Amino acid sequence: MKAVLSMTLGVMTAIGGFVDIGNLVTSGITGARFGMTLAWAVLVGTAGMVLFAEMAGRVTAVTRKPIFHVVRERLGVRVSLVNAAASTFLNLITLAAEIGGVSLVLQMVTGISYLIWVPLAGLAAWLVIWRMPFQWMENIFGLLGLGMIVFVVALFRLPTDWHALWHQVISPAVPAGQPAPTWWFYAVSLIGACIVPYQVIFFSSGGREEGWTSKSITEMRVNALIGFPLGGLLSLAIMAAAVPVLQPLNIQVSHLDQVALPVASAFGRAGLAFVFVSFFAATFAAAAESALSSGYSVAQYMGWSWGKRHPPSAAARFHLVCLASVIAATAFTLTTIDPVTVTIFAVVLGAAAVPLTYFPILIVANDARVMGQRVNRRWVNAAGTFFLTIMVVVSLVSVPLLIITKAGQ
Amino acid sequence: MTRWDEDEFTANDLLLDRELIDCHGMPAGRVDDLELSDPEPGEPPVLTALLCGPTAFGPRLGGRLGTWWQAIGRRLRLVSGSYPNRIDAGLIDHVDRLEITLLAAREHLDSYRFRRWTEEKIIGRIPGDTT
Amino acid sequence: MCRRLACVAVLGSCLLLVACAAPVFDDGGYRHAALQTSMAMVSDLASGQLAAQLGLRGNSFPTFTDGNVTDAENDADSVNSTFSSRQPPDARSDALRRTMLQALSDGTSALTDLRVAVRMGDRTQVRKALAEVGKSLKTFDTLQQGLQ
Amino acid sequence: MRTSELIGCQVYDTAGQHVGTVHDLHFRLRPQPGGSQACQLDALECGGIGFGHRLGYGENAMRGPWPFPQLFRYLARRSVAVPWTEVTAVNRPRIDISSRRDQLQPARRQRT
Repeated sequence: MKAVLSMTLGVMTAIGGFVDIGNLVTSGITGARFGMTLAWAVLVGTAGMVLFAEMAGRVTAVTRKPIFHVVRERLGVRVSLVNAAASTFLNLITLAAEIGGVSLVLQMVTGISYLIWVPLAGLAAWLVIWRMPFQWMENIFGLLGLGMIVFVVALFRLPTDWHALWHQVISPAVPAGQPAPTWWFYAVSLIGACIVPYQVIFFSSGGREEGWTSKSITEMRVNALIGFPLGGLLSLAIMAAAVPVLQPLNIQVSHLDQVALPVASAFGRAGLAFVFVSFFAATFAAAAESALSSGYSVAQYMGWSWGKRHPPSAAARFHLVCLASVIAATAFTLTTIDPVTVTIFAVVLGAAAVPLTYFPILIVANDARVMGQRVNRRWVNAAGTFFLTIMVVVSLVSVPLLIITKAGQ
Repeated sequence: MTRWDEDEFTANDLLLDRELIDCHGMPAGRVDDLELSDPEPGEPPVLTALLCGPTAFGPRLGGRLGTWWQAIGRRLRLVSGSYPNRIDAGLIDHVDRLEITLLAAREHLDSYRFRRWTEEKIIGRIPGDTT
Repeated sequence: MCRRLACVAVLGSCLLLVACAAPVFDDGGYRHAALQTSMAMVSDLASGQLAAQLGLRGNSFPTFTDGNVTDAENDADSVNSTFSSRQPPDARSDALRRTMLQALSDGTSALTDLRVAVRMGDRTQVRKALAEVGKSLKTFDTLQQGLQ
Repeated sequence: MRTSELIGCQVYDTAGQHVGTVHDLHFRLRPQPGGSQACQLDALECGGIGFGHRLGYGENAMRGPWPFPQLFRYLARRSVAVPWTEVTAVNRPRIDISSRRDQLQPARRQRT
């Protein structure tokens, strides 16, 4: 019974943990502008995330070595240094976007300008890292993040034309009057919003924190195979909810509170309360997780002791890196750069950088000397290589698309 | 007495960039370079110590970044001299494909200085760090 | 290896900067800018309208309605200023410029009235401002059809 | 002497022909009189792309995702192991050896 309980808790945490500011913004924008024609990108991104997270989780469970051990040991000195620097830079931008997201949610709730909330959000995120036990942090915010189910329920209350939505999902095409590069740009941003590097770093390092062994592989797989797809479903629900409400009125989403309008028109204040709580939980958990991930990446790369399972004084430099990244991200957000734009840059650059951490994991998962009989099966390798080619193509086109469409205009 | 998992191996497989774990199971850095004995005519060089720290990592990077990394490392060292932190080969307990475990605690290793400095000067000052 | 990476990054960022600030030159560009502006105004007006209507129906919190309407107003102001700072390339576009500026000022003032009414919580004022917003929305719809 | 002084050197054979760049060192355990084992430098691995070996594609313990084993084995086909006894002079960035290029053994015996 206890196993089932912890399993469901793990799944729900994975659902809540999957959705972050990147999913909220990109799903809202694409739903209002392109309808469901970009649903395929969320499916590709979620499938990729499940595959990548399962492989990384399995490597961590068997070898007790999360991602950046593998990066440092397998990629040689120069390549691994470039990899670690790029990933840390990306974690910082994502952290800034998440802190901006938390502040936007608080602005939505209280009406006070988000700039006031940014330092408080940064401080609160750091306090969670500094003292809140790992399990609490994951479970509390993961469960609160489930409030986003209100979007799924709202779909039944809103005048949704299910047939038209289904038709758009099945036969995706660039909607008339929309520029093709922008359509492809948002496809890349949706894939990037699903496969966020810090989420995989956190998933595998979190596994090490919880002391995963080969026996916990089944539980890890359940989390990844059920939790993340349901998280992807939530993103699709946010996208779909925008179609009946925002698209007919030609509203283009450029602020986080516009994403919540469909629920307001479906359920009014009660619905909005759910949205506020779940948006806050999702973005706040993501802020704490991305701050932790920048600490994880640097500490694992340099071989310092890391993690919340040790008292802070035993993992001094890890906490120093987390503190420094929170301060840097908060300062960056305080430059009043629009958090929504920062989020779009973070997810697109994130999509471009996925192969950096995915390639070494795919290789190590095939090393029998280290993985024993837990090496990749043939079909997992086939799916893994197919996904690697997709992500390499995505990273090649993402920066040019970013420039051509001026970040999605 | 060092226990090796394999009797024939290469530096990149088992030694270089591997994580060092001290006798209490705590991470103690990574092997950035290896120190070998000077070769005599009949005697091939033998591994005498593991080296870690920026002054060992710098030369392996090579190029301007490497020398710049090494210079930072030299300046950071409180003790003068630029020889990297040295862990004698005798201290190695067990070597396998996952990590290198040591016989000594990490407090007694050369590479402890930067960690103790952060511990005392920064993290130690923040309340709630001891439990 | 690192040097090549560095100059690729620098090149990329220069491209990025240039692409953002490309000015509008020919007449087609001006009409395209006018179309983009009217689409943006339609979006801001509709967003403010929807938020205010939800507020009237009690489907939203005062701060939430205020936040949405204020965002819409700020966006409309920035759209207005970017468009009016554009130099029309020839006389024919000047006529387009005058109609656009007239519509833009009506739209932004309608949204400002709406924001003032919403913050005061005066339902009749909100309904009056909503009517204004609706009118402005129609003019921009027709403008958009004309420019399509 | 440190590995950073060896790795990255250019190896030239007796005829002055370029054999390759050193990208790895082979070690072998040699029992010592005191009962302990010394980790003795056995050979320099040079030539060919070291990245494949670094990833773990040296021996064929890696069935690996389809294109990579074949790709890295092809890239590393010309890597050779220079026994340390053949090395005559080490002055970075050049190492001279006393045997000829074609006499050298391939770097990795395919151990299962």
